[in-house]
Amino acid sequence: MGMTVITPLLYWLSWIFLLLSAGFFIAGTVGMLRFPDIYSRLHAVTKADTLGLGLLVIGLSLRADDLYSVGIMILIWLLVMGSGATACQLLARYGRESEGDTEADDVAS
Amino acid sequence: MSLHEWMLDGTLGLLVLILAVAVLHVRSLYISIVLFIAFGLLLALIWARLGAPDLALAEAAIGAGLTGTLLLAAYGRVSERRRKAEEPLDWHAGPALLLSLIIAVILMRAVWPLPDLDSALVPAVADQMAQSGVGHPVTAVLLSFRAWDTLLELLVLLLAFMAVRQLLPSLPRQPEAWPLLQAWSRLLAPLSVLIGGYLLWRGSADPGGAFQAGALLAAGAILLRLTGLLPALGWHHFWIRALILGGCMVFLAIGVAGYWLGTGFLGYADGWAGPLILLIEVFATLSIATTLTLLVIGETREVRE
Amino acid sequence: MTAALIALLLPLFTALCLLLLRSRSGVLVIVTSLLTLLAAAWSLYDVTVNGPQWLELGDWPPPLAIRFQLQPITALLLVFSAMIHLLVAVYAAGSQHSKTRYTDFWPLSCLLQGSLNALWLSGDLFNWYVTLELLGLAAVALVALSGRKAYGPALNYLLLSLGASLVYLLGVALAYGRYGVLDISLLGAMTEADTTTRIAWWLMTLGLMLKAALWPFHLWLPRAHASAPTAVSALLSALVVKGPLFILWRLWSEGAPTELAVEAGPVLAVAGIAALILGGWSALRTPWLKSLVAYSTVAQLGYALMALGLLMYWQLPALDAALWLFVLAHGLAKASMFLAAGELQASLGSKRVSALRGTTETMPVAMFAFAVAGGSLIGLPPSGGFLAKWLLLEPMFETVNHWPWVVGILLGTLISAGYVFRVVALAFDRADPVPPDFSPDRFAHWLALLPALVVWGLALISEPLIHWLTGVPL
Amino acid sequence: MTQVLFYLILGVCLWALGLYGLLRLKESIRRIISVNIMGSGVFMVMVALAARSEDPDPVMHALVVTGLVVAISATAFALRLSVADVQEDDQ
Repeated sequence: MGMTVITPLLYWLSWIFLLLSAGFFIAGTVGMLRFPDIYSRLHAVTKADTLGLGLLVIGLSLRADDLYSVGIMILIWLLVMGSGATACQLLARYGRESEGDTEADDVAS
Repeated sequence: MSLHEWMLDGTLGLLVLILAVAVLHVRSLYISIVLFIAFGLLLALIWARLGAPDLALAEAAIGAGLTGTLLLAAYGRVSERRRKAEEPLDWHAGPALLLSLIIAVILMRAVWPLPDLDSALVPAVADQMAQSGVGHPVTAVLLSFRAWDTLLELLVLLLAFMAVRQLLPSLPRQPEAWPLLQAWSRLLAPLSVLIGGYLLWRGSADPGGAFQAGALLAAGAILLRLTGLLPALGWHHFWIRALILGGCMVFLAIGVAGYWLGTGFLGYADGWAGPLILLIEVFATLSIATTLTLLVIGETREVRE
Repeated sequence: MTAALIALLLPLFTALCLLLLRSRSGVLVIVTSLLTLLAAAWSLYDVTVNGPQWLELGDWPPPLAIRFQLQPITALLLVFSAMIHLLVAVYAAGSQHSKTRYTDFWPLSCLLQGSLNALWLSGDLFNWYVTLELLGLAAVALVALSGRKAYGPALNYLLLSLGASLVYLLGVALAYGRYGVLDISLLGAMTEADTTTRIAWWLMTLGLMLKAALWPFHLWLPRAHASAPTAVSALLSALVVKGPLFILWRLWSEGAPTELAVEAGPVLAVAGIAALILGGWSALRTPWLKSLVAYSTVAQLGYALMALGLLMYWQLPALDAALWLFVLAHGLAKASMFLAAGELQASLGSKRVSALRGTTETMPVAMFAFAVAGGSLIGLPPSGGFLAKWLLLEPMFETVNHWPWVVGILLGTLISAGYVFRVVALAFDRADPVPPDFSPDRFAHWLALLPALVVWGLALISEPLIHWLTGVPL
Repeated sequence: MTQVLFYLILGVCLWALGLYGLLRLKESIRRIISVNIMGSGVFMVMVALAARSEDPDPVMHALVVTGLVVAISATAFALRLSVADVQEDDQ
């Protein structure tokens, strides 16, 4: 009896999460395309990656058949967060270094 | 087919086509390369959509990942002047464009009747699966039914490596590895070994196998080498040569042994097929991983003799 | 079959061992080539006595397995490639001017031989794709041995070769989609003349024509062959371009429905005549010696293409003999010519044809080799080239309205006589000879003469040879 | 029109596009990318053909795996050759 109530509830709940995640992905992409400098762009992209993907994982977990697939999805999320953070840091650092170059050039000239 | 399946296929197809046009058309070579990597990842999705998980894995690892790395590495070595002189594809080229369009239309005519036909090899594979020694049909085709193709393909890889090696070494400037990247590679590299091993092991029953595993291992090794956590690898180490050549050698030796023992060239004796295939796959994986690693990062110490 | 298998695997094993031990030993390769030649000769004997044989790899039943097929022609080609390979290996190890002695030439050339033998033995459309790639990569790697000046032509060759492979592969995919098998003999029993088949066969043909540098897809060949080291040029011209030609022949004579073959035949034959005339014309005009020899390959392949086209058009199996005699005669003559040209050019220190003035006096043996090989290319009796041409002309004399083909052959012969005599006439101009920079390498000159003499020697055994070629079921 | 036909046609289009790029482009890295797009087109035709039967055709899948490895080998060689060639131009 309880299952019949909970299953559609979970289903609709998962829709909310999925839509939210889609919203973050779209916002992140728009941000990456429209923001002026490298740092704000990175900010937009990483938001989309971590939060968007996290909401997606929650949404899909709600309709998953077993715990095994939920575990796999969480692992994927962790991996993407880790590599996203690393890549973001590398890019920001590269951005600062190349900025530093141009500043040095300005001083020299 | 239902509407939302069509929407998925249509979107994927359209995206792939747009990306391919953009790759050829976009002005900057760098953006072209990045778009090409995205193109490869989309292809991997399409392979999965068409029921080919083995190919999706291989495409993501080899087609998009390693090819992308190679392209970026090549881009890094091209001089600034040459980058400036990039010329994209212009659409004013009347005759060539017309020719390609005509060819495409003729080819569409050729593929039109194909979806309704069938292959004689599908039932043949199903018939012989029990004797192949493995449970996954793609692995059975690669290592039993058409093992000769696979052996030659390992030779192709070896040949490409030899060919690259004899060109004068062109070393990219190795930037100092950043601590965060080093830390992350320390975490990722064991993971890639683990997943590679898993793919290899699983390949006998499920999608996966030597090529996918080899590509993953290579990715881990490349990451470690780029962050300076792995010593320089070179052809002058005997064990590197043994690793690279091992795949072909073990494969050939087992093939010849089969002929000697009367089970046919590249045939396996009854009951031995499973273990022998696993043995070949292990050596092939190591060989593929080492070769791909050296293809990407190149040799660091050897000078031309 | 065992002998053929040995001839296939021996070079591959040698290449792997050379690489593992980092050895650059020419002696080992020469010994291997000799053993391979013996094994190939044994398989030729075997197939003549016992008839054609099949080997299902891995003992799987036919539609599934890749099959090796040992036919008389296959065995003959095994012997032929082992012979050329042995000769080139001896040259590369022995000549003073060979720049390949301390390079990766040895393992690469072994891999080249192995992949070529794999191609002769195979009969599977996709397996041919892999062997073609192997052959192409080995060939490009060998061209690049020349150093930086060869990188441009090598890259061009590689890209065209890759594109050609993909044209071929699309044809294979269509053929598989239509019939569901990949074995050429099985396909031969199933094929019908419908649109898909026609397009598939033409795609494969175009890809192979590009790979074999058949006219009008020959533009990459002269640069690549001319910029390679001498030993490599000889291997490429004598052997590598014959691989795709072999597949083309099997594809049309065994795999295609008769109707399609009759339809496609004239196109190929006309392309052959065009190759003869235009390739010959370029050879007449070029100022560079090696380019001249390379363009002559383009022209001579025209004969083979013409024989193939007419064989398809008239459905005359007798022309098989003409086709393969051309291939053998051309391979031997071209090996001789390239070795002689390489030696002359290295001794004279100039790559120009004009530098050859008076070489009959300074380097008579090398020049003699060049002239003798040229004689066979022209088709002077009683050389191997003459025999092949005679076999090609024979069916044309029987019917009056075949005269356009005869005119084409005649024109081609005139032009090849033109470019050979252009060189020979200069060489006899002894009034003011160009002195060589180095002392000529006598051993290499005699070596270059050897295959040219063998071509002329073919005439001595012409009767049984033709009988065998036309008599055995191919 | 079925899914198989859709991807067959898409594959053919990609192949023709790659061919066009190979014929028209001059910059060597771009030409190498064109060849790879051409290859992807052939692979798509092959994978679509494999999807005709209920269980996908393992032979075609295996052939495409082989094709992918051949493609990356050739690409690696071509790229290194083009870089070496370019470096020579610069000097």
